[in-house]
Amino acid sequence: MHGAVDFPLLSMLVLVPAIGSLLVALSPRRRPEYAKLIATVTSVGVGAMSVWMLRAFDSHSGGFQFVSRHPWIESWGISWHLGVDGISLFLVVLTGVLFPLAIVGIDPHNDDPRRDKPYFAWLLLLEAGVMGSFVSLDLFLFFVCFEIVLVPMYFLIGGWGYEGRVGAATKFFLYTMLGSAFMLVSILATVFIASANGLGRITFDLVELAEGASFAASTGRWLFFGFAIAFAVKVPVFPLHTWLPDAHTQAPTAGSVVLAGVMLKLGTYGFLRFGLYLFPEAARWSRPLWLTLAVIGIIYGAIAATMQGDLKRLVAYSSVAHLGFIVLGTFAFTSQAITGSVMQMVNHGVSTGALFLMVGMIYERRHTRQIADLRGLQHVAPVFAAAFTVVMLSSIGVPGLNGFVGEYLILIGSFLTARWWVVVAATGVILAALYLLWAYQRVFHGEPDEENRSFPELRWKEGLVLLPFIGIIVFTGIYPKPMLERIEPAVHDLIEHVSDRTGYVEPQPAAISIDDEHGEGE
Amino acid sequence: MEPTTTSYLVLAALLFGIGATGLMIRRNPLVMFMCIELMLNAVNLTFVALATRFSDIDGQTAVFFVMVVAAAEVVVGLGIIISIMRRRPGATVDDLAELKG
Amino acid sequence: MLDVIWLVPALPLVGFLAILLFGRRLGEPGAGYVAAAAVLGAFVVTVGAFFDLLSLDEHHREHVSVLFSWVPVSSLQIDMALLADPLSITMALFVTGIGFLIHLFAIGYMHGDPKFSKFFLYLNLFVLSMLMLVLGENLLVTFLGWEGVGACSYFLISFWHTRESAATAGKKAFVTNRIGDWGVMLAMFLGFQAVGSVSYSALNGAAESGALASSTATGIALLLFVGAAGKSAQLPLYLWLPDAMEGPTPVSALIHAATMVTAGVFLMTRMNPVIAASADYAPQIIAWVGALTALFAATIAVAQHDIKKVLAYSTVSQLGYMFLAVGTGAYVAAVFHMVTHAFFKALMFLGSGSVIHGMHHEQDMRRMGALRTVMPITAGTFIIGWLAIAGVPPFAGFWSKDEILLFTLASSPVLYVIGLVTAVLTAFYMTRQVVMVFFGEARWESHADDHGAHGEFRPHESPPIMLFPLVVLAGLSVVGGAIQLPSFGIIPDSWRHRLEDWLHPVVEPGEAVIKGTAAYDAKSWLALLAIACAVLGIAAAIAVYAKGRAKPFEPELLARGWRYDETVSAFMGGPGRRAFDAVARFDSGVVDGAVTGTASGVRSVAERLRRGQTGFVRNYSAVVVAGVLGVLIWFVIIRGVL
Amino acid sequence: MPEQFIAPSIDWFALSPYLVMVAGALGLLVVGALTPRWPRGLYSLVSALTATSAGVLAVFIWNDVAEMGPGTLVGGALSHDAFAQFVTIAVCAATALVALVTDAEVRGTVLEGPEIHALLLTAATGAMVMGASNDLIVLFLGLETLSLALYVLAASERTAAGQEAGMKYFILGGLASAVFLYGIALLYGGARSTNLGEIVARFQSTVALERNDSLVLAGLALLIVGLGFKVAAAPFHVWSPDVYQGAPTHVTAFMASVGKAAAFAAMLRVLVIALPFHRDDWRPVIWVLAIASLVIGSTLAVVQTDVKRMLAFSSVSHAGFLLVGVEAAGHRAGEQISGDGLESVLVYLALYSVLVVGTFSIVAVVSRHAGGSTDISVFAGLGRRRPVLALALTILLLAQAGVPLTSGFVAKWGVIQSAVAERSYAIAIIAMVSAVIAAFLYLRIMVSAWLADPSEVEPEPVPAMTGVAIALAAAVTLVVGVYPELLLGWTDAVSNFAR
Amino acid sequence: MELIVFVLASAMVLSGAIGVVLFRNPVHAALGLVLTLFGVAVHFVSMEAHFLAAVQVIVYAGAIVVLFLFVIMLLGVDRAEDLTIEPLKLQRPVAIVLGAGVTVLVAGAVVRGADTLGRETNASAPGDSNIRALARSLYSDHVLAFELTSVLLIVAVAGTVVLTRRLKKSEG
Repeated sequence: MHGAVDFPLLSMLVLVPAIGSLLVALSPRRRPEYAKLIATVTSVGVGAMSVWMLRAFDSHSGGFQFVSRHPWIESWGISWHLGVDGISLFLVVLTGVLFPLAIVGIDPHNDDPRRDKPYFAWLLLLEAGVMGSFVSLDLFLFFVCFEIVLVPMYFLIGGWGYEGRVGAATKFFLYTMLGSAFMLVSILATVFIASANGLGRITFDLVELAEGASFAASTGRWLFFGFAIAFAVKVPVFPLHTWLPDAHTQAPTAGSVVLAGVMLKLGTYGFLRFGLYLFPEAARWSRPLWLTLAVIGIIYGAIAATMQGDLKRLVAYSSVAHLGFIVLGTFAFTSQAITGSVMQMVNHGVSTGALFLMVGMIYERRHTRQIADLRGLQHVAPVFAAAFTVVMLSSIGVPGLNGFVGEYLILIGSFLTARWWVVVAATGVILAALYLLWAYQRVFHGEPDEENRSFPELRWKEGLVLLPFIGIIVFTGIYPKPMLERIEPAVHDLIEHVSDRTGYVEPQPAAISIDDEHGEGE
Repeated sequence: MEPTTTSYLVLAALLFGIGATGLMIRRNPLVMFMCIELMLNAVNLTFVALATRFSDIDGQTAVFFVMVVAAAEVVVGLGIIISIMRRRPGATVDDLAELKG
Repeated sequence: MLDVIWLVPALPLVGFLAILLFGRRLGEPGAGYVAAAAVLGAFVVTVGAFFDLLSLDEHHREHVSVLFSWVPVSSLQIDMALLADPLSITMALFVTGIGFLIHLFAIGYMHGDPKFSKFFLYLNLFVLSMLMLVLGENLLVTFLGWEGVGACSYFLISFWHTRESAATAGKKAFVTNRIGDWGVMLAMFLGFQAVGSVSYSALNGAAESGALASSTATGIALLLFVGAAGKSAQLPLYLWLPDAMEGPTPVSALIHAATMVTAGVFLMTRMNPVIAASADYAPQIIAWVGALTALFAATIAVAQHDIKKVLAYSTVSQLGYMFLAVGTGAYVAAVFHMVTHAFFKALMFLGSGSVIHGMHHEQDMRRMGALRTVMPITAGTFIIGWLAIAGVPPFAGFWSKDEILLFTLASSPVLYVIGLVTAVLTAFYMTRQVVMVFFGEARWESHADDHGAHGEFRPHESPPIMLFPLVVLAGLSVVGGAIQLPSFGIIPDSWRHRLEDWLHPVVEPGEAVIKGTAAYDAKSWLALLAIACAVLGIAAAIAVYAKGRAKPFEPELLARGWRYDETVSAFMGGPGRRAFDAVARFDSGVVDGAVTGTASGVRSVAERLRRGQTGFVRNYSAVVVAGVLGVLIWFVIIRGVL
Repeated sequence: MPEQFIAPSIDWFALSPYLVMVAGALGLLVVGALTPRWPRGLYSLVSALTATSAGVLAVFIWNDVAEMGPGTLVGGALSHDAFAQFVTIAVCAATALVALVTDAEVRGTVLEGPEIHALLLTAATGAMVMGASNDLIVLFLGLETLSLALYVLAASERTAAGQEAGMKYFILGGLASAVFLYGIALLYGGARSTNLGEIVARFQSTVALERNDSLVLAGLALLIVGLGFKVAAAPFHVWSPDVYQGAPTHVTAFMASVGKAAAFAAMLRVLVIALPFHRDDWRPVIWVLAIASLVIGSTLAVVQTDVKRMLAFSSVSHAGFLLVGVEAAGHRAGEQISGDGLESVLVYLALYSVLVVGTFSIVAVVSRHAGGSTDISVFAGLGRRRPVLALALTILLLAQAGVPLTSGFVAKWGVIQSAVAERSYAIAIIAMVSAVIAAFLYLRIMVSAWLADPSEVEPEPVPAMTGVAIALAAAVTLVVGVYPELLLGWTDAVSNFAR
Repeated sequence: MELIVFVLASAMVLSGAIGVVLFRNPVHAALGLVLTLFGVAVHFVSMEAHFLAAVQVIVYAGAIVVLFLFVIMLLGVDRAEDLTIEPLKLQRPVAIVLGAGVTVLVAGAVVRGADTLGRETNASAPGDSNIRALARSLYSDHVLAFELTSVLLIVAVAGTVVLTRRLKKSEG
């Protein structure tokens, strides 16, 4: 197993940004350029490590790899337990890749260069927290990371955001913290009840709990809901989403990119890792609720997005819709749907991250995000418009680009178990085209007026930042197999686990004459 | 017929109640302070009555300590009152209500 | 060449990438030549593949080439695979062939456009997508192409995006197509659930072997038809196509006449065993929708003044014929008409493009007339196209339309009558167009001032690079019918039913199915009836527009397309928009209001509680004593006494 | 016929922390009175050293306790157990920090002399006694020592607000003392002793069937009120916002840390250790008090504009959290395996004490620079003026809000954990939700410090000793937050207490 | 006989207490306090707590009340407080209800708990040994408490110094 390498890769992924953050904070105040240098080196290093991990990852195994486990708070049965599997792998890589791009590629635009220092420090701390959330296999550790990310994000929004930043940051902080409040109680209850029912000792270890503990149905449901509230807020699932448009809109560009790119995934990832894995029965039982909320979110988010006058708000609402797909797939309990969900988490991170990046560029040039103030940008900045188009089409879910593969897998997988939900959810693809194209038309098409005539074209540096995004968008759309084959074993194990616990049988499509035409495909 | 311990205790309860009521009614800090003394005396009465009943000297010891505390309290309390009254003569506790909300 | 079938889409891809990377350096006309060469190469490879297939035994005319595993997740295994069989090669042939011609035409047409290279970028991407569509081995690869052509259509319709109308039309096309895509996706899901695969062979195989339940087959068929209706502009989703004429004319010819819009017909043909396995009402719905669309669009075409709008509605109408054919089981006729239609409609679109080019972007037919004098080749080729579409023998359109009508009668007399009426109308409005554009007086002279920017205004014939495709297409429109001649007595046996035989492995039912019906027996008479209808329409139009025997019948209602588009737009802009707005307001008011309401609720409760903190020490003592009382009540009464 | 008088044996070493503190206080008073002015800051340093050495002694005593097991001292008056040492250490730590801060606060005023420090040390002695007391009378005396000193300290700065605070505190404190004392008296009536060990023994030995113990219950009621007042649990918290706001900031810090720690230690002693057999009687009351404190503390904090007042209400909310732990401890009080409730409360107390002293120290620095105002507006732009100070403030406030990787999170986790372990889910959830409400107020202060438009104010000077105190508090907050095992590995023993 | 003493002393206690609450003039209230304190002292005597009775009279009535009066005179706050006006509405009725409630509940508790107090064992506490026993208790079991009172007194001393120290000029 590759996990047996001596190098504590995952610990490094978490600790290096944290240490980097500390170093940035300690860097001399009069030399703000050091701050950026340290931040760049750190984040690029982490990104490189995460990519190296991707290379070393054993794609045939569904279990946890690169596992690292050390005692941490022994009195409470808490350990520093890290590991990745196919479900978290790409989220870790996405985090590793997104942060350097955000740090290197996006200027914080401080009036005072000394303010760069806290900016980079918070970003790195955020990276540490997000990484930690994705790799932790200990409930306490997960909770710590899940919660700690609020702080840097709060300061990033509040300190470097736009007009309504303080209100938005506060709303974001309190809303998500409220969700976590329930999760905290639930985590503890899970641990104690598990210890009483069969496990026999207090441990916060996810794997031990999931494999060793069993809960009475009603208990499990209560516990699950404690977790689910936190995740539902984070995702966000309708109707708990209203913090998101505010936070996204007011956040600085890097904040929006990270928020949409990886932070929302903490919720959807949490559902998979801690909802389905720990409480299969409850997750199965509450399935109709989540499917319904997901579908409402898809339609509702899209409709709300259509009517937004603020470009960033529009993208934010589109996230509500996209994440609805991910939740739908998560609770469909089929290999295709869950694999699609995991993939879509990454896809959404890439494409929405890129969208926010470009909306940020627009704002930086025009100092407005109002659609009504923009016109005819394609005429003056065709390359910029082209890049935007590719990302937009990915977001719409056009085949050949990454967004489609995830969405398709989610829908086709969910169709097996949740047909009528899918029938409604699939209309989301129509609405997605509607709101994005309408916005695109208003912003990019038409004859540019006086103010938009001098809109600068994409600069080299900006293009270099966007290039990885577009590269990933196209590559994954055309050749998703490397990704799918790494995700799938873990998803398979998860569904097996659910089956073991609940007697659920994953529905298989009737395989009529499948051998006829799939000689070479297997 | 001798008074029972209970009658002492009830008397103490009454005294305590009167003291508490006075504390809530009076505005002069000195008088309020006296009301506290009434309550402490109710406690003393209770202690002594119980100690007598139990033939246990600890109750009386407790009274001794209560008295010391009362004395110390008076010293400190009067000190505070004096320092306030020096500044704002004739103030009642109702006048000291700047901190609120 | 079958082994390198991947070259067919690969060449346009190379062209696309070349223009993407070096487009600006290639400039004009380099980019155009690169693009055209790429398509020509693809055509050549396709022709090679065609002969390879032809040399094979009829039952082995199928070649699957798997490029790579595309979406493999447990039971779902979808390959990026190409399928070369008679149907797909037929499609690929005319896609690449006509595509090449249109590329050539466009080199001339787009002359001087600042975004010349970008145009060819999109065109190559379109050809690539279209080839993926037709060559796809499974529904998903087809869907890849399906959406790809949709996206290219969007780019190309809104090519001149600074025009608001062009931008809107592009968006409209995309969104309307997406409604259809919803159906295609659900059809795939249903198919996957039933068969465990989305490949054509699996789905069709299951349908043929009877393993596919009739209800499932019906569902798949109808859902696919929703998609086909979107892509092929059928009722009620047709309304994007007339607007799509905002795009440059070569685009209209290539995408909105010859290739993309026929994708729906192709898909239905491809899935014909599934339709056959479905309940009876499924094909009937298709036939009726097709027939009604044909008639409906024809009536609108009668009253249009825009030269391209007439052709657009005509296209909708002709596509209606093809669905009528699909619905009545005449798949061969559908493909046949698709091919002939591709010839003559591309021809006419290009011809109209040539006219528009010559008229300096004037599109209103009321400002044309007598153009045959200044642009004779355009006029001549256009007239051939006119005869073909009007159904005059021996031009290509006659044969294909006749076959469709034959099948229709075998299926339902009512549909047949609709088909005939449409045929009359078709002849009528096409004649009207030809008369208004090429004959009569030159009405453009009186409007010459409008074109003052050009100085002296005089329509001119187009350059040779634009005329060459016209001539080739005209030739094909003349002889195109030869690929599927009916079994009339005078036609030698070896010439008959070429297409039917060729498509045989893919499309089971041919003329044989209706053998023995009354319609089949009367087919010669029916052909004469069809000719009569064509003549009737032509005569009527000449009488009205050339001779002025009667006042033109062009009611406002028809000119505005039965107000269908307006109604839909009014609905979308009115109640639809209000409903969307209501949702947005609901979100900020109710959903977010609940959140902010909770926050302000806490705050107001706190403000009220705060007043309890009066600052009066006596109040405080009362609170403390009240607490004492409360705690005493608990301990003494509740815990003690009770 | 006089009986032989047997003097109780006195283990001087075990008493050494108290002796050191009292000696320190006396030394300051006497030497300070006899010698001319000491160099600046020396008083503070001496008292901080005194408190520190008392704390260090307590550590050694802890080791003794760990070796020999818990017992009692001086005829059963004091407990000799880890619990007591833990409280002593916490109190000493907080006292040392407050002593450091006090210097800058009183410098240049009439209070510059040694008296303030002597009062701090004696008050801390009272607090230590409360934590260690094994007899209700001793507990009461300790409480009065602490309280009287606090009355004086609250009124020590002769501002109108300070005097008002002193007056209110004194009157209400007197009331509470009387109530508490009456409770002792009634409990004495029910248990025939004021010694905790004897009380436990008595109820343990009495067969509980049909027992009429209304005296005990009434006494218990009054004791809870008295203690509830001292810990500032709603609705007995009414004094605390006014007093916290009016009192000099370093005194507020002292009250919020040492005062609260001592009162909770006393509460644990009385309820969990002395009256475990009445746990079903008192637990529901604690439950109600906990919820009332959580809700009232956090909601009222939200609408305040004065930082000290905010922190006062937040401290009510913290009291609620601590009561959650007490409630949890009540589930299995007196049993062999007693759960983590008591331990979690003590950990919370220790961490909160440090935290709150740090927070108030920063408030002191900022407000003194702003002419004594503690309105939230004076914090505006602190992040620009004094980023390091603002960072420390942020850490401390985040810790108060219970954000992970700070000691506040460890503390909250502990009490919620013990509550959940006893299946008190409702109270745990209410506690967490009210923590979210309370978080708003910490955010408000942070917003003001970092995000408000910087006002054109000179950077405030940070006195060296105050700076040291703040740095220590922040460091403890972070270190314990990241590696709680440092503290937790150590506190297992505290539930092994003297009876 | 003892009953009469009890009744009389109780009357002193209660009337004094009511006097403290109701006398408008603080001097009169102080005198009411003295009356109560004496009444309590009488009770102490009748319960054989002679030492405490003496301390009660000397310390309480003698020293503390004098201190009160002294402060009243010093500050000149002997003006009558107008008890007919109550600025805080509801305060008075609420106070009376609360006071009465607490009284009733505590009294009820002690009455109910009377039978748990055990046999009356008055006989074994002879007057003389009472003081001795008190002393013994004070210096053995309660020696720590006794020492603590000294700390308390330190607080009192230091406290008064702090509270009453004259302000410097600079502080105004």
